[in-house]
Parts: sequence; structure tokens; C-alpha cells
Amino acid sequence: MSEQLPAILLLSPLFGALITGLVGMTDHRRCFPILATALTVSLFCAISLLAQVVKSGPIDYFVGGWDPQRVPLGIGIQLRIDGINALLLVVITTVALLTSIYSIRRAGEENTEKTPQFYMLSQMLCVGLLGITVTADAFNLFVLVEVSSLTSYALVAMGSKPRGTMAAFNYIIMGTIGASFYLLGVGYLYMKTGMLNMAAIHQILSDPNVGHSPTVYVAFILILVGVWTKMAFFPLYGWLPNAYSYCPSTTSCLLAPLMTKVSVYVMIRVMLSVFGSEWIFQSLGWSHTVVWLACIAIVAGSVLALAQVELKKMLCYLIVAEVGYMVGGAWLANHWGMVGAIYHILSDAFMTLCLFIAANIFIKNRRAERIDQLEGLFKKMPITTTGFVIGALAMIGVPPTAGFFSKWYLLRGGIESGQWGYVVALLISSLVNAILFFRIFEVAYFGKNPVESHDAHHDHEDETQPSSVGDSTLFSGEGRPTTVIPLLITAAIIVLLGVFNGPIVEIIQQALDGMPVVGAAIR
Amino acid sequence: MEFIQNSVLPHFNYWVYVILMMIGLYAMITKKNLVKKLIGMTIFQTAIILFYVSIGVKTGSTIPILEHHAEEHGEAVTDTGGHHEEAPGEHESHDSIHAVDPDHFANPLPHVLMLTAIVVGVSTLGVALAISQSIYKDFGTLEEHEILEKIKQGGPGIDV
Amino acid sequence: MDNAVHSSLPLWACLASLLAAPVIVLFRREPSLREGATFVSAFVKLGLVLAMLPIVAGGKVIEFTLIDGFAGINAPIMFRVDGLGMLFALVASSLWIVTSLYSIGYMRGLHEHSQTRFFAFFAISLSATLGVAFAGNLLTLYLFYEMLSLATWPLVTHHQDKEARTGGRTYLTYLLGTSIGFALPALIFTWIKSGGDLSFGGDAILASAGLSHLQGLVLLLAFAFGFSKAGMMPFHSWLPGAMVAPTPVSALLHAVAVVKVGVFCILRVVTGVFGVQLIGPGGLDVGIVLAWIAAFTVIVSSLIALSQDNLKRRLAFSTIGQLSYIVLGAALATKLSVTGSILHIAAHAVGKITLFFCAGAIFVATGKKYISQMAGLGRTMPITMSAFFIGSLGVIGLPPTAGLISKFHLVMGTAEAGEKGLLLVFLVSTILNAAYFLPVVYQAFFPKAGTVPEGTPEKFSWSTVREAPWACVVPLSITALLSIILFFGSGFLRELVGQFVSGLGF
Amino acid sequence: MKWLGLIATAFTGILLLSATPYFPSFGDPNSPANAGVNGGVSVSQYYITETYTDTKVPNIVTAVLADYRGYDTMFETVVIFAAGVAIFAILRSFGGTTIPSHPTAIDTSVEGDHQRIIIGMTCKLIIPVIQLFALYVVAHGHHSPGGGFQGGVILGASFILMALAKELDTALARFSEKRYLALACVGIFIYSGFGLLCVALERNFLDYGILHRLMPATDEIMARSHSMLGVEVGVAFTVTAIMFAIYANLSSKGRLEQGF
Repeated sequence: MSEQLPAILLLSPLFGALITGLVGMTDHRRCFPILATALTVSLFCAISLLAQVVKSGPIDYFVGGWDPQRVPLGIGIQLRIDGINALLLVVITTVALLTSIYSIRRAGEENTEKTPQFYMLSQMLCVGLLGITVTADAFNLFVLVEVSSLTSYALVAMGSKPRGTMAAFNYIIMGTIGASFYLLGVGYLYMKTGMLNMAAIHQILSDPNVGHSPTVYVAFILILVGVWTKMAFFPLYGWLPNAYSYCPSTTSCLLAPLMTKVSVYVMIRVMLSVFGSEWIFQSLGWSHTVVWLACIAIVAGSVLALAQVELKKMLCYLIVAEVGYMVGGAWLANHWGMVGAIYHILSDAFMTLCLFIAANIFIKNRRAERIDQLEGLFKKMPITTTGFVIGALAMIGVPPTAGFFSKWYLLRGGIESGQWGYVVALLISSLVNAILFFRIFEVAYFGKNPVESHDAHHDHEDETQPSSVGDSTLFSGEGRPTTVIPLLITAAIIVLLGVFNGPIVEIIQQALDGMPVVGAAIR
Repeated sequence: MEFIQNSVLPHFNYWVYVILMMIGLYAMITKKNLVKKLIGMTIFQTAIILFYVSIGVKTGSTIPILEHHAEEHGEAVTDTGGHHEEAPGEHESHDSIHAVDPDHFANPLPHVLMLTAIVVGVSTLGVALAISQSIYKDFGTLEEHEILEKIKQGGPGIDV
Repeated sequence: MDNAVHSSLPLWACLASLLAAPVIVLFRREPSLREGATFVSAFVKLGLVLAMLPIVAGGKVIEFTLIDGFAGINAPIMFRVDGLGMLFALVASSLWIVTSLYSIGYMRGLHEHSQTRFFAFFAISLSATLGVAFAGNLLTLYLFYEMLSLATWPLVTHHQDKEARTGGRTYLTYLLGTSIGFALPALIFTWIKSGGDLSFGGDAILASAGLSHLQGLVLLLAFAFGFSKAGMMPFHSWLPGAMVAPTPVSALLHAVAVVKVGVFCILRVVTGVFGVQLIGPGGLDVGIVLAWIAAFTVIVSSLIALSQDNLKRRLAFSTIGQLSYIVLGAALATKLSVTGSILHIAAHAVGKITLFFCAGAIFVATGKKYISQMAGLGRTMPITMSAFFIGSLGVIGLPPTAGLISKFHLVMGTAEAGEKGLLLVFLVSTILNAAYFLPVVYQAFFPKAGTVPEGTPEKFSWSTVREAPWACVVPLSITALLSIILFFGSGFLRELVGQFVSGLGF
Repeated sequence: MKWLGLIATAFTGILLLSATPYFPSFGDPNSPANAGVNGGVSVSQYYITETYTDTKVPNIVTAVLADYRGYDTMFETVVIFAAGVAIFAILRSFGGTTIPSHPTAIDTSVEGDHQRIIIGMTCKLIIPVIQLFALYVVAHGHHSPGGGFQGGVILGASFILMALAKELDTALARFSEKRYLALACVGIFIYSGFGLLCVALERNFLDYGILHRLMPATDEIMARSHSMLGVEVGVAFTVTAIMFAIYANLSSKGRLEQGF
């Protein structure tokens, strides 16, 4: 049974959605248990797959039994799990599980009688994302991108906020353009190689007279533009801020950490497995321009985040900046840049999840969208605020959180490959992040306008009697336990991911041995 | 002229698909009315379907369905264009079709892929229409500039 | 290193105060229990540090690896206690006990609000300070350095008023800005140049890295300005800004813990990263540039201190000057100057903490902040003012106090390095130190006729003495006496430092 | 804004056109897609020559659709299912506010009667025939162009015709919301059920060959052909249900009563 894991991994959320469809409609309370079991099964599969990959290298799984011994490669659809996507599988399932715990009560409140639909859509989104991560077939990737995009359009449009539906409309238009460009790119590749399987295409592209024809260059541009639109890379990010800040809170917690990161993974998979790093970094030679684009993305994302008034909008612009990190890292044409980019995909997913859950709890409890309405958080909600602080410190890049180590590898890649613009952009963005988050801590710590200067000779109430928190229980000011516990788990994961980044990076490097980044510096 | 001869005529389909696609893209970006944007989106997707299908065309080939005939027709039919009435349903011996000549049949793969793309197009269009209806319910208009106006004013209904 | 002893003592010393923080929060209802917890953890911490003293004094080095290597960066989070780390830990933990006593008196005296948060974060920042002291490699050092900046922010902005907000803002923009802006890239550049080895043991990290003069200079300055807690101009203005904090915070953190961490990091950079050969004229000859920047800071800060009327701001600027002495000594990289600069950490800590305690006592007792109001204060607060006198002697470097020993080594070191100009700088700055301390003392005991604010008695008599609460006066007298004791009994300190310096391979 | 759009479109157009001369010429039988790259293996040629021997299904497109690339088609059905659920989630409103958005479709004047009767009668006659034809299309996917999607759409169209001819309520009476949502789920259950069955019998997902053990008197190849038919039926269910769901929700703005 153990070699059927990729299938079970994908099927359990799919069956979860179907059972919710059949059973959940009548009694909404049944929906969550089904969701929880489905996601736990796929989490278990993801972890055992990761163990298998670490033990015995990449796994190839041929759907329909069309394995290469019987039929030439590319007849059936192949799934391939190596170090990189095994880790991403675990991240996706963990984030989905944590979001489902967060949504136990919140989904009911926000979508009232459509809770089963919400759970069905989120499970199908998980199927789409897991499928994208696992597939090794270019067209199959398009179909799964469509599955995940369609469900995310619906999840964004479900909310009661009118602006949410308008944002969903823009998201559909941009998303379809992106997916169609990707489809067109695959079409161009198919026309030149006659193959759809990534490894087969790579083989055929490696001989120069096919590989260097303008069609393949145009195909690469199309795929790149398509994937950049899906990941909201700087010039094409128009849809992201509105979509993620006006959608229901449970959707933002599910979409924000996953959608853009999986699209970055798709870009890296296409770059390494389909075109190969030699083709991209030597014959194409765009790495400088793309890294400069990434620098613009990082700086613009951070500065725009600085200009925001609403908390969730600010976090969305931070996502745009983080995408700039990853794209820049991947395009440094340097081993450590690529390792940094992949590690950042993992750490950034959890960082974004932590910040979004905390932001949603603040907005729900304080009924305040804007940053300056969040005063007195340290006193009222100490536990949630500590979770937020850990997420923020990770975003700034303070050790021992995961954010620091991903910046470390990206900076190392930047310095070694001599892209000083990228190094400077990273530092500027870290500083701007510091300002951003300390501005929030200040409001949370001081309150909107602190009392006049302290010269009055200490007429404060005496501290000796219990402080003004005066809370009988520890959780009185906090959100509901089902919302705070996932936050704390995510914060813990961020720190653990940071502290134990050694083994994770070792797995990534093992996977990268298979497809070395050309001009790879000494490890 | 010879540019037309050797680069436009043999790729006539591909020129048409690019033009169609650009019309769709232009409509999506610049049209104000939401439904017109959706029409642009559909044109955009249909153009890609045209591109894919025109990859798999082989001159002188028929649809990729293998005919099974009585014994006399052992080798595959090579004359093009000949019509054959189909032996009704039953096929006597299983191996009546062997040594099929690939050039005789069109390339099936693009057709399969485009079946999926059409279905995806329909689904996206359906969801987009549903969203535009719910926008109409909230904003009362489908003109993008009017909607943005209403959002800017932040009417009571807006920031619910 | 052959004589490495593996023991988890440094970890427990670090954790002693970190674990106290939750205990303090738990006892937020019973103030006496809460203060008791702080005291217990202070004594436990000092006990653990003293337990490590004989091992280190015997020439051994205590190593303990917390989390072993990260694949990408094979620099584990590890502790490595050597002479320098031991000295700094001794100073920090012993003075923490005294400061705890003092802060109880101060906070209760002024009925300060949210004391629980104060004591909790105080404990956390102490554990970060020890973390830096025991750091075994540059990465652990940077880790605890960042932790200290974040842990001290709530202390600096304790009053939660407008000034505290601006003070906190400058405090963080400078510390976090420079550490991420300069120290992080420098750290990564060192890591690449040294091929992935960041540990301080054995020979210096960049000794064999073949740096050019320019690269070495840029790297050294990046580190010097990156660790801006050392208060080098132009990144010094966070320190006067942080005077917004309550006095115990200024006393321990800005006289002992925070600023000394900055200087300690620069000493680690000079001795551990570059190595004394590379810094000095024999190697890349970059140390002299840093020395002149430090000299410039000394002169300018002493001049500014002269013009400050607010006592705490004057003390702040004097601290900036004294810190630059230590950086100067390190930058000259001769045997005597490095010994002098390490000793000066201890001497200045003891001296400056006394002065801050006195400033706090004066504020608690009389509410006065400005030196112009302090004429004739000697009559009503004799003990505080005499302690202030001893403290200022310690900072100026006059005989009965430990300041003399460290300044003597520094001056001899400069002479050894043959830097005539810097000798002149030392002379001028000593005169300036005297110029901005002694008038305060003289005016307190022998005020001129017109300057005495009304209500101060004509002549001194025990009946008119109104001192600050005993909990403030006792600590400041202890630290004053400590400054004198260190003068006479500085043998074990010098031996500890000498042993560390000899290991640097002069 | 118009200019920006024009420039962007023109730029993309030129980019795409610039690669056109390097395309294989239209209809060329030995282009890479049709005949593989310089003699290498060509996937499409394999499909044409080997389908019949692998699966005994003459219609190569259905064979590729349901067997070789069955995994794609399963997710295609999931896309449709997701569209149906999405439209339900976005539009469906259970609020009681029945704003009479349109005058009732039934026109009670005399001519209206005639028309209604004429349309009503013709639909009553045609709809069963359409449904029969739809089932034929689904069943004959193997031999003639057709299959799950096409049959499902025709079946769905018959219900839509019923709703158009009379009112939505009559169509909903026969194909209520609960029923069509359940049917959609059942459809995908059938599809992935076939796949799961193969996994249960220790073969890869959707490897139908092993199912011959469950089907009496069939060898491995015929099992593939039969399970393809089963899968097509699953697809037809889902497509029918979702097509009607989309129409029902869109036409009545999600309130599912007196649409028109």
C-alpha cells in the first residue's frame, strides 16, 4: 500500500469534499469532522511520503499503470515526488489543517447557511494545490491550476462584503489571463516537442536546434508571464490586495499562505525540470533583468505596505514583496539562491498564515480594520499578540525564526552571485518590515495617543494592586480558543522551522543534486 | 509577397488565432462593462482552443476513430476522402485492424486537451457570470467606473 | 582548543533569569513574591557564573553546543566561555543583584505602573546579555544581540508617554536598523570569506581569508557601526534618547548591559574575527582608522556632556565617551591596550552605575533632574553625593578607584603602539571628564552663595538629612565601595584578562 | 486606459506573431506533434497505432480521454463540480425577500394560451427523445464521437428546455436542488471510485486492467473498455447536474423560484 501514497494523498480531500456534499447539506455540524479526517489522512500521507523520499530518493508514480517499461514515456500521466515538493506537500496539508481548526466557529459565522459549500470548496482547493505540487505533466498542471483557481475565485466571492465580489471579478479576469498564457506556453512547447511529460520535454529541449528556436523562447516567456500573474509578481499584482483583504477571514487564512507560494513552486519546477537551468541561465541570460525586476517588486511591495492604513491590506502588500524575494532568489543563477528561494517558500507560508490568523482575530475582537484602531492589544489580548509578534519578527528576519535563515541563504546567494542590487533590496525590505511592525507594536503598546508627557509627579494608580488587566481568566480578552490555538501552533512551527533548518536544507540540496543550478557555487 | 508565401500562408491558422486572441485581450483590459469583459475572456480562451486544434491537423487524414470493416479490408484504407459506409456496430474478429497507418488519422491528443480547456472555459464563465450577478445585486450597475465610484464613496451598503 | 571543558553551566546561567520571567508574571498579584523571584534568580545566576570562574581562571574554556550545525551554515548555536566572556558575565550578574534591590526601592518609591512587565523584561534582557557574553560564535552573538534589542524596548518605553514613544522609536530604528543594515551583511560576508566557520576558538576567523585592505576596512567599519550599541558616532543618538527610561533601566542597561554588549561585540570582532595581527600595522593596518573614529567620538561626546544641564543626559554622553575608550583600546590591538580596554569594561561599569544610581536617588528624593537645581545638595543628601564623588573619580580615572588601572593600561597601550596623537586625545578627554563631573560635586558640598535653592539648610547637620529610601541609598554605596575595592583587589581581574590576552597570540 | 490596453495587446500580439514563422507548417503530417522529433517516439502516433490493442476502443479520443489521460479528465470533472458548488455558494440566497423581479412568465391572454399550449405540447413530445439521444451519445462514446461530457450536456439541456418551456418550478419538481447536487457528487464518486478500486487491488490509480477480476468473463483489455464506459457514465451524471444547476441559479438569481 505504501507505494500508492500519492494517490491516497490526493483522494482523501476529494472524497472529503464529496462526502461533505452528500452528508453535510442536511446537518452542518457534520462538515468539520469530515474535513478534519480528510486533511489528517493526507497530512499523514505527506509526512510518510517525505520520509520515503528522504530514505530512497524521488518517487515516480504512473497513473493508469502506463509505466515506461511497457510504454514509451509520456503516454500516461506521471506524478513525481522529490525533496522539494515533498516538503511543500507537508506545508500545504499543515496549513490547511490549521486553517480548518481556525474555521470551526468562524466559517459558521461568516457563511451562515453555506458552510458545507465552504468546506467543499476548501477541500477541493487542497486537492488542486496538492495535485499541482505532485504532477510531472505540463498539461495536467494547467488543469490543476484551474481547479485551485476556480475554487479560490469562489472562496473570495463568497463573502458578504460587496467589495469582495468586485475584487473576485478582477481576480477571475487576471487569473484566467494567467492560466491561459500558461496553457498557450505549454501548447507552443507541445508543438515543438510533441510531448507533454516534463522530463520528456526536457530531453528534447536539451538538443540545441530544437531548444534554441524562437518558439521555445516565446513559450518560456508565455509560461513565465502566466505563472507571474498567478503569483502576483510585481507588475501583475493588481488583483491580490483587494482579493485577500475583502474576502471572508477563513478564506484569507487559507489562500494567502498557499496560492502564491505554490505558483512560485510551479515557476521553479518549470525552470528546473522542463527547461533546465543551463538553458535558462546560459543560453537565455535574462537572470540580471529578472533579478532587477524582483528588486523592484521587493522595494515597491514594502513601500506600498508602508503606505497602507488597513492591517490586512498591508499584509497583502508584504506578500507581494515576499514573492519578490522568492523570484529573485530563484533567478540568481546560484545554488544557494535557489535553496534560499525554496526554503523561503516553506517559511513564508507559515509566516503569512501566522500573521493572517492574528490579524483576523484582532479585526474580529476589536471590530477594527485599520491599524490605528488596534490600541491596547498587549494588555487586552496578550496571547494573540505574542503570536503576532513572533510572526512579525520572522517577517523582519530576527533569529532564531525561519525568516532569518531564509534571508541568510538568499543574502548568501545574492552576495556570491554578485547581485548587489538584490542584497540591498533585501536589507531595505527588512528595515521597512521592521518599521511596519513596530508601528503596529507601538499602537498596540501605547494606545492611539499616549497621555501627555510624564512630568506629573507619578499620579499613576499604584501598581502594587492587581494591574488593570484585571482579567479573571487568562483568555477573557482573547479570541475563542479554536482561533488562538492554531496561531500558537503556527508561531511554534515558525521557530522550529528556523531552528531545525539544517535537515530541511539538506533535503532541498539532495533534491537539487538531481537538477544542479548551473554556475552552482561551492556548497 | 514572398513573405506572405512562405510564412503567412502555411501558418494561416496561427495568424488568425493570434488576432482573435488579441481582440479578446483588448476587450478584457479596456472594456468598461463587466459582461463585455467576460465576452472578451471567452474569445481569448476560444482562440487558444483554435491554436491547439490546428496543431493536430494532418492534411488528408480523417477523424481519429478507427473503422472496423469486414475481412477484405485488412490493410488500413489509404485512399483519402473515400467514404465508407460503416459496417453496423459488430466487428467480427478482434484483430481486423492491424498495422494502422498513423498519417491516415488526425492527431487525437490536441482534441483531448481541448475538451478539457472547453470545460474549464465554461466553468470559469459560469462562475464569472454568477459573480457579476452578485455584483449587480450589490452595486446596481455593471459599469466598472460606476462601481469604482460607489466603492470610493463608500456608501452604507458598501462597507457592510 | 585542547583545554575545552564541556559543561552545561553556561546554558543554565543564561536560563536562570529567562526562567524567572514567567515566574515573575505568575506572581504578578503578590509584589513581594515577585521581587523575591527576581532576587532568587539573580543570586542563582551569580552563583552559576562564580562556579565557572575557577575553571576559566585555570586556563580552561567551557564549551556547550545548544543546537548543532545548520546544513547551510555549519555554525551551531553554541556557548564558549573564555576570559573576556567570564569578566563581562561577572560584571553583569553581580551588578544585576544590586540593581534589583535598587529598582525595587525606585519603583515602589515612585509608585511606577506595570512593574511586573518591568521586572519580567529586565530578567529577559539579562539572560540575553549573558547569552552574548558566552556566545561561542558570531551567529549566536548576533542572535542574542537582536534578542537584547527587542527585550529592552519595553523597558525603554516603560512610561508609555509621548517622550517614551519617540525615545523608543529612535532606540529601535538605530539598533535594529544598523544591526540589519550593517551587521547582517558583514556577518554573511565573513561567513562566505571564511568558508563557513564562525567560531571564536582557535585562530581568528579571517586570519587566513586573504582580505584586501579595502575589504578589511569596510568589513571592520560595518561591524563597528553594525553593533551600534557601542555608541560610536554618528550612530550614538539612541543612547541619550533612551534616557527616557526609568533610572534602574538606565543604570544597569545603559551603563552596564546594553552598551557593554556593543563594545563586547566589537572586542570579539577585533580579537576573534580579525585577530590582533590582521588589525594592527603588521596586517591590513585598518585598526588605526577605527581608533581615530573612536577618538573623535570621545572628544565630541565629552564636549556635548559639558553642555548638558540634565544630569542623566550628561551621564549618557559621558558613557558614549567612555565606550569609545574601550573601542580605541581594542582598535590599537596592542597587548596593553586590549587588556586596558577589557578592564575598562569592569571599571566603567562600576563607576557609571553608581552615578546613575545617585541620579535616580536624587530624583526619587527631591524630584530634581537638572544640575542647576542641585546646588547645596550635599547638605541634605551627604551619602548620595559622596557616592557620586567616588563614582565620578572612577569614571575620570583617579587613584582610589578602579578607573585608574584600566586608564593606565589604555594610556600605556597607546604609548606602546606609538600613537602620539591618541595620547593627546586621552589627556584632553580626561580633563574634560573632570570638567563635567567635579563642578557638580563641588557645587553640591560648597555651593556659592546665590545659587542655593531656598529650603536647603545653611550648614550641614545630621538632623536636616533627607536621603532617598534606604533601598536606593544602600545599592549606590555598595557600588561606590566596589569601585574602590576593585582598585585594591584587582589582582584576580588582571590575571583573568592577562590570561585571555596572552591566548590571542600577540 | 484605452491606450495602455492597446499597447499591451499590440506588444503581446507582436511577440506571438514573431514566433509564427518558426512553427511547423499547418497540416504537415510529420510535424513534431504529429510524428515526434527527428525519429524519436511520438506520443500521438503511439495512441493511433496502439489504442485498439490496448483498450479495444475504436474512438481514440475517448480512449485517451478516459484511460491514458484519465487523471486529467477526473480533475476536469472536479472543475465542473467546483463550478457548480461555487455558483451555489456565490448566488444561492435563502432570504425570503421574494422581489418579483419579472412579471410571471405565464401570459394569460388568449394568444399566450395558444403559444403555451403549442410550446408545451411540442416540448412534451421532444424532451424524452432528446434524453434518449443523450443516453445514446453517452453509451456510444466508444464507437462514435461523443462520451460523458457531450451526453451529459445534452441531458442537462433537456431539463433546461423543460424549465424554459414551462417554468423553473416544473423542472425543479423533477430535478430538485437536493437531487441534482447529490447526483453531481455521485458522478465523481463513480469516477474516483473506479480509480480507488484499482488502488484497492494493488495497481496504480485508474489502472482499469486489474478490474477484470471483478467483471465476469472479461480479460484485461475488455475490462479497460468497460470501465471506460463506467467512468463516462459518472462524468455524464456530474455534467448533467451541474449544467442544470448553473442554469437554475443564474436564471433565478439564486432564489430558485419563478425564474423565467
